[in-house]
Amino acid sequence: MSYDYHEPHSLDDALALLTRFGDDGHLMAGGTATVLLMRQGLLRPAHVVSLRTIDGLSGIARTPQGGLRIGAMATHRAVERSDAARGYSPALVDAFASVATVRIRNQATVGGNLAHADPAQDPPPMLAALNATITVRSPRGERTEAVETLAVDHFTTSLSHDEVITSVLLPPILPGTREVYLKFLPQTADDYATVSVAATLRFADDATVADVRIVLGAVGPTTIRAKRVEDALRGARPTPERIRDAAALVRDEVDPLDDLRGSADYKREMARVWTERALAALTR
Amino acid sequence: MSTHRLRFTLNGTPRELEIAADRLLIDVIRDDCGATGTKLGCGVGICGTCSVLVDGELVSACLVPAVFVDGRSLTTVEGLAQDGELTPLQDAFIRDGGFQCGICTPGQLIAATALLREHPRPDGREVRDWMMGNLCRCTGYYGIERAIMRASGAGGQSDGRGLGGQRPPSLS
Amino acid sequence: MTGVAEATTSILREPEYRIEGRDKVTGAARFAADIVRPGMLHAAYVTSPFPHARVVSVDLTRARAMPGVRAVLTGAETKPQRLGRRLQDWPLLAWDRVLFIGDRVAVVAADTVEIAAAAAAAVDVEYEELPAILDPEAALAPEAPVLHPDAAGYAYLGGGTRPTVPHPNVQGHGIREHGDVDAGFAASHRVYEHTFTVARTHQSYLEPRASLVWLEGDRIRVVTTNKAPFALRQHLSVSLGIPESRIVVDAGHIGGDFGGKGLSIDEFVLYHLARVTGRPVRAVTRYADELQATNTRHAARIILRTGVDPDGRILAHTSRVIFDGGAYAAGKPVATLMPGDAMLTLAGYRVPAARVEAMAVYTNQVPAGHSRAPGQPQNAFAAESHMDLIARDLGIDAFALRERNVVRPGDVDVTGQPWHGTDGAALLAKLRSASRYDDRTANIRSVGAKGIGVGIALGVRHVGRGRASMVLRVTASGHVELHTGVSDQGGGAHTVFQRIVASELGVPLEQVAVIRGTTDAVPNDPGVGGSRVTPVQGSAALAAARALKKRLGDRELEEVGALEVIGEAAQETHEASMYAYALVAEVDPDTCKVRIRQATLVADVGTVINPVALRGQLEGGFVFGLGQAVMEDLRVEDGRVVTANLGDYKIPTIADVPPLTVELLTEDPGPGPFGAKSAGELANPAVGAAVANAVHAACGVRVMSLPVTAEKIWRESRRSGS
Amino acid sequence: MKFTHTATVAASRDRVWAKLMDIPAAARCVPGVASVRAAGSDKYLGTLAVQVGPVRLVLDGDLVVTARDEKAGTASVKADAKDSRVGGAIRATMALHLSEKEDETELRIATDLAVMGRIGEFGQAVIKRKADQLMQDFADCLARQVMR
Repeated sequence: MSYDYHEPHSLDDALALLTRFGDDGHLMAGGTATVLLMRQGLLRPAHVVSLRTIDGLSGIARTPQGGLRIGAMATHRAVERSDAARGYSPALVDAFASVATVRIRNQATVGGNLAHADPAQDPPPMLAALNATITVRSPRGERTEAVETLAVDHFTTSLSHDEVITSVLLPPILPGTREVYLKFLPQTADDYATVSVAATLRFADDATVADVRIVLGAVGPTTIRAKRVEDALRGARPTPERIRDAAALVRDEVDPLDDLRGSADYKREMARVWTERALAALTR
Repeated sequence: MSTHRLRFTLNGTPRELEIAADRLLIDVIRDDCGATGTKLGCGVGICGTCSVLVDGELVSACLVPAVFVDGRSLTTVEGLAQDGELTPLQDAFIRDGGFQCGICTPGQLIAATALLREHPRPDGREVRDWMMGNLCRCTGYYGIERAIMRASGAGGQSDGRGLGGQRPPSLS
Repeated sequence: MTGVAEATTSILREPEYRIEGRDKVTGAARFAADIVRPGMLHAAYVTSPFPHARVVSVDLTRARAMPGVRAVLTGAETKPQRLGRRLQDWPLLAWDRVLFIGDRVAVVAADTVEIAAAAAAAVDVEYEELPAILDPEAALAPEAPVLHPDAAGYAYLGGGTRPTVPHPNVQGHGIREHGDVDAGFAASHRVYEHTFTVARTHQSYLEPRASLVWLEGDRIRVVTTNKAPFALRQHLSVSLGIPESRIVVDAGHIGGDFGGKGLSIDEFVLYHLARVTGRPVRAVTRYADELQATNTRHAARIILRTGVDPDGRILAHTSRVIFDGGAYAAGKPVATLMPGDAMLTLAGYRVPAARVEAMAVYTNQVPAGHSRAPGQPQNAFAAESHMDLIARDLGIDAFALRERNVVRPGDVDVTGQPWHGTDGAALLAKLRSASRYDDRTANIRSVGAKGIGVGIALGVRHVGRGRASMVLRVTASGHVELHTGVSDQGGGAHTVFQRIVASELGVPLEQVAVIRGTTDAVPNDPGVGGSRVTPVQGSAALAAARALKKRLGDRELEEVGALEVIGEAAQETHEASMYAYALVAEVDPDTCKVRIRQATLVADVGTVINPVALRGQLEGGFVFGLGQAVMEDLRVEDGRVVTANLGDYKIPTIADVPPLTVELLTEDPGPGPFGAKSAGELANPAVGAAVANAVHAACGVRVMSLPVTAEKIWRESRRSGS
Repeated sequence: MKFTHTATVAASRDRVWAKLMDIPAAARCVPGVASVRAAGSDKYLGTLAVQVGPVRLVLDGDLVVTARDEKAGTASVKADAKDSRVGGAIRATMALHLSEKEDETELRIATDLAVMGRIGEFGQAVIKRKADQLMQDFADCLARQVMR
C-alpha cells in the first residue's frame, strides 16, 4: 500500500481528480473492500480519491412520489436505522441488515457495495428486485442505470473509471406488493450466502399474480434475475404446485461456482429451494 | 506518498499526528499512540479483536484508513474504565467468565458497550445478532452472553442457555 | 488421596475472580505482539509456492539493495539447523528442498513490516518442481519418493532414540495388542467394519503467533507466544547449539493456544537476525500464514473393525488409523511422533481383545502438530459413529448398547489396561436423566417428529501427567508470593494456584499473589498442555503450601519474616475421566442444514477449584468441538490451503451456538489437588460423533466424514434416496 | 486446478497443427496477451494482462513447447509467469491434442494450472472461472482463425 490520498470537497473536484488519474486512480467510499484488496496487495492504485468529505451524498429520504432515495455514501447501518427506508420496505432493511456484521455495516456504504459488484452481497438482489436505479455522475453529466444491469461480471461493473454513483433511487411500490429477502447460511451467521433470494410479488384483484420479480445472489458472476420463474407465475394463481414447478426452473437460470460455500450442484438445488420458500412467503 | 495531519481524540485525549496516506487505524492506535489494548487478529474485518468506536460507532480498526478519523473521537478498551473504576460490563466479564485468554476481550467489551448504548436491555437474540462479529475461541460465548446480560441489569438471565440450574427447553 | 479439609472447602466455595481479570478487561494485559524494543526490526519470510521442489538458486541482490533492509538470510547460512519439539526435522530455512507451500527459504529483517514484506517479495528464488505427495496412502507406496532421506541424522529430543518405522515416509507408528483377537472375532455374532475420514482443522486462536528476540550481552532474550517457555529454551539450545544458561524466555499472556502454540518456528531465525544486525527483531505472523503454514490438526482416515455378541457386547476390535502428518513432524512433542492419543480407538469401552495400529505419515501438505486433545476428535468421531451403526444394525437402542459396553473401574479397556477412572455406568445414568433421553425419544416417536433426532456420544481423557515445581515466598509483611513459570493461555492457571495455596494455608485470597517469571526467575516447568495445569502444576502449588505450613509450625505468616519453600509434584497417574453428550438435532429436509436444538454435557471433573474457569473450559470445549463437527475444514487444493483467512475458514460465532446444559460429576476424587481432575480437553473430541449420530437419528442419513456439513448430508441423502 | 477445453474446426488437422505451432500467432488468441516473441528454439517470452474487477494482473513470463509430435497430433506447453507487483505467479502445463474426424478437427486442451503467492489468496473459485473463460476463448479464437 503506497498511494496519494485525496479528499475533494465537491463532486466536481472528485470527478476532475478521477479524470486526471485515469487507471492510476481508485475511488474510495467506506473503504471496507478497497482496504482489504490493498492490504492483500491485489489493488495498487497510485491515487485514492475519497468521497468522505463531500457533503450531500448520504441522505435517505422518501421521494414525493412515494419512492426512496438513498445517497451513495449512506452506510448500511444508516439504511437499517432509517424510518424512511423501513417505511418504504422492511425487506429492503432486512437485506442491508443481513450484511456481515455491525462493524462492517457501520463502515460500508450503499454506493460502495454496488460498485464492488460482489455477487454474494445482500443488497444488490433486493435493490434489483425493487427495480432500483442508480444515478451516476461523470464529467460528461449524469445518467441512470438499473441496479439489475450494473454488474457485468465478478467484481466488475459497467461503470467507467471517471463515473461516480451518487444515489440509488427506488420507485414507489404499488399497493398490494409484498417483498421478501431470504439468505441461506449453512455455516455461520456472519458468512456470505450460499444462495440468497430477493423477490417482490403483486396480486391482481382476481388473486392471480399481476407482477413478480425474483433476483438471486451468490449463484452466478452477477446477481441473477429469474425471468423464467417469473414468467411461469405471471398471470397465474400461485398454488403450491405451481410455485414448486416454477421454482424448479431456476436451476437452469443460475450459474454457480464450486467454492467454499457449496458445490455448484448444491447451490443450484438450494436456489430452487429458496426460490420456492421466497414465493411461498409472498403468497402465504 | 502523501502525508496528512490527523487530529482526533483518543479516549478523550486530543492527539495530533502526521501520518502517511496508507496507514490503517489499528496501526496508528497501537504503534503511534501506544494503546496496545486494541488487538490485531485476522486482519480482514472478521474476528473483531480490533473493534473500536469512532464517534460512538463500532468499526474494525484493521479496515479503517487512519485518515478517516480526522476530527473524530475514538474510544478503545483503555477508555472504558473511568478513574480506575471498572464499568459494569468489565466487572461482569470478570465475574461471569466473559473471557479466558483475553485476546478478544477488548473487542468484545467495545462491541458490547456499543450494544448496550443502542439496546440498554437487550434480549438474547439482540445480543447474538450484535455480538456475532466478535469471535471468541475460548469461552464458547456463553460467559460473554451471561456477562452482557448481568451488566444490562437482566441479572445474568440469558434465555435458557448456559450451565446447569435451568430446565432444558422442551421439544417441539 | 487427599481429603478436602474444612478450611479449604470454604475458600474453594468463594466466588472466583480472575486475578488477571482487571488487566484483561482494561487493555493493560500485554501480549507478545504488544512488546516493542528500541531499534526493533521486523522480519518477513520468503516462502515456497510449490508443495515439493528443489531450491536451485536464491538471489538476494534486489532485496539487499532496498533501503531499510538490514539483513537477509537464507538456508545456506542457517544450515544444517533444524527445529522440532521431539524430532528436529524442520529446517530453520530450507537449503536444498522445500516440502510444502509456505516452507521458508529466506528471511528479511527491515526497519518496517512493509519494507520487510517488499524485500521478501524481491528475493528471486529458482525452483525445480518435484512430484508432490499429497495423500498419505500415496506416501506409503513402496516406490514413493522419500521426503526425508536424511531422517536418520535428525536430533531426537528428550532422551531415548526414535522408534523405528515401517516405511521411510512414516513419522511415527505404533501397534498395540491385547487378548486373543482372532478368537474374539471367531466367537462374534457379527463383525462390523467402517471407514471414517476427518478433515484437517486449525486451532484458530485469535492471537497470531508473535516473537521478539534480542541480545543482551551474551544472553539471548526471547519474548514469545509459546506456551511452554522452558521447553522452548531447551529447544532453542539444541537447535542453535547455545547453552540453555544463555537463553531467557518470557511467555506471558497467550492469546489462545489449543495446542498450536507449543511449536515455535520463528524464534530460531530471529536469533540469527538479531545476531547479524545487533538489533531486536520481531515477527508477528500474518493470519493467512497462520492458516497456511504453522501446524494444523491432523487429517485422518480411520478403519474400525469390531466383533460383537448377539447382545452387542464387544468381543474383539481392530483398527488402523492413518494421520496426515504433513511435511514435518516437528510439532509433535510425544515420543511416538503421532498425535498424543493416536492409539485410543474405541475409548471408554470394555474391550477384551484388540489390535490397534496407528501411524502419522509425511506428505507435502502443511505440517500437522498438536491441537486440543490430539488424536481424540478423530478417533472419537470414528468410534462413537461406529458404535451407533452397530446398535442400529443390531436393533438395539444406541444408549443401551453403550450402557452394556461402557468401561467401569477394573475393566480392561481398548489399551489392554485395567481402567482407573470414571464409572462409565454412573456417567451414562446421569446423562440419561440430565438429558431426559427417555422422554425426548418417546416424544419424538409419538409425535412422529420428522427431522429431529437425539445423538449420544461419549469421550475419555486422561488426567494430566508430568512433573512441576513452584516456589512460595513469604514477604516480611506476611504476604505469600507464588513464583511460577506457567504462562496462561486462557485456562486461568494463576487463579487456580492462588485458590489452592490460599485454601491450604487458610488465608484470604488477597494474601496470595501469583508472580509469573521468565525462565530465569522461576524453577523449571513443563508448560501448559496435556490437561496438565490443575493436576500437575496445581499439585506443585499445593505441595509448596504444605511445605510452607510445615515450616511455619505454630507461627503466623506475619511472624516468620522472609522465607522460601519449594513444592514439587510428579503425577504419573493412569487416571482418566469421562464425559458424554446428548444432542438434539433438527435437520432441514430440503437444505439439510443442521440446527442443534439442545445439548447436554455430563462431565466427570472431580473437585471444582475454579468454578467459572471450569465452566468456561467445558462450554468453550463444546463449541470448539462443535466448530470441528459441523463446519471447520482447512481445505487444501493441490497442496495449497484455500481457506486462508477467517472469512473462509469459518469458526462458530455467538449466533451459532445452541443452548447447552452442563452437569458435573464431582463425587469421585481425582489425583489433582483436593481431588481435582482435568477439564481443558474433556469436552471437545466427542462432539463430532454426537452430531453425526443425531443427524442419523433425525433424517436417516449417515455421514462418515467430519465435518458433518449440510451439503454432505444432502449429497448422502440423495445417494441413498432417504 | 485442471480444465479441459475443446473446439471443433472445419479444417484439416494439418492446417490446425500449423496454426497451433505458430506460437506467437496462436498466443495472441488468448485475450490480454501482448508482445509474444521467440527466445530460442521452442521458447517464447510474453506478457498476459488479466483483470478481475479492480484487480489487474500483469503476468510476465515464458512459454516453452516441451514436446511435440506432429504425427500423433500432440504437443505439450509449459507456461510460467509472475506478477512482480502483486507478488504472485502462475504455472500452467497444457497438453494439446488434435484429432481429425471426417472434415473436422477437434482441438482438445487439457490444462493444469497452479496459482501461487498472493494472487492465490484471492478467491480460487473466481480465478478458476476466469482461467476457464480464457482457455475457452483461446480455443474458440484459434478455431476462427484457422477457418479464416
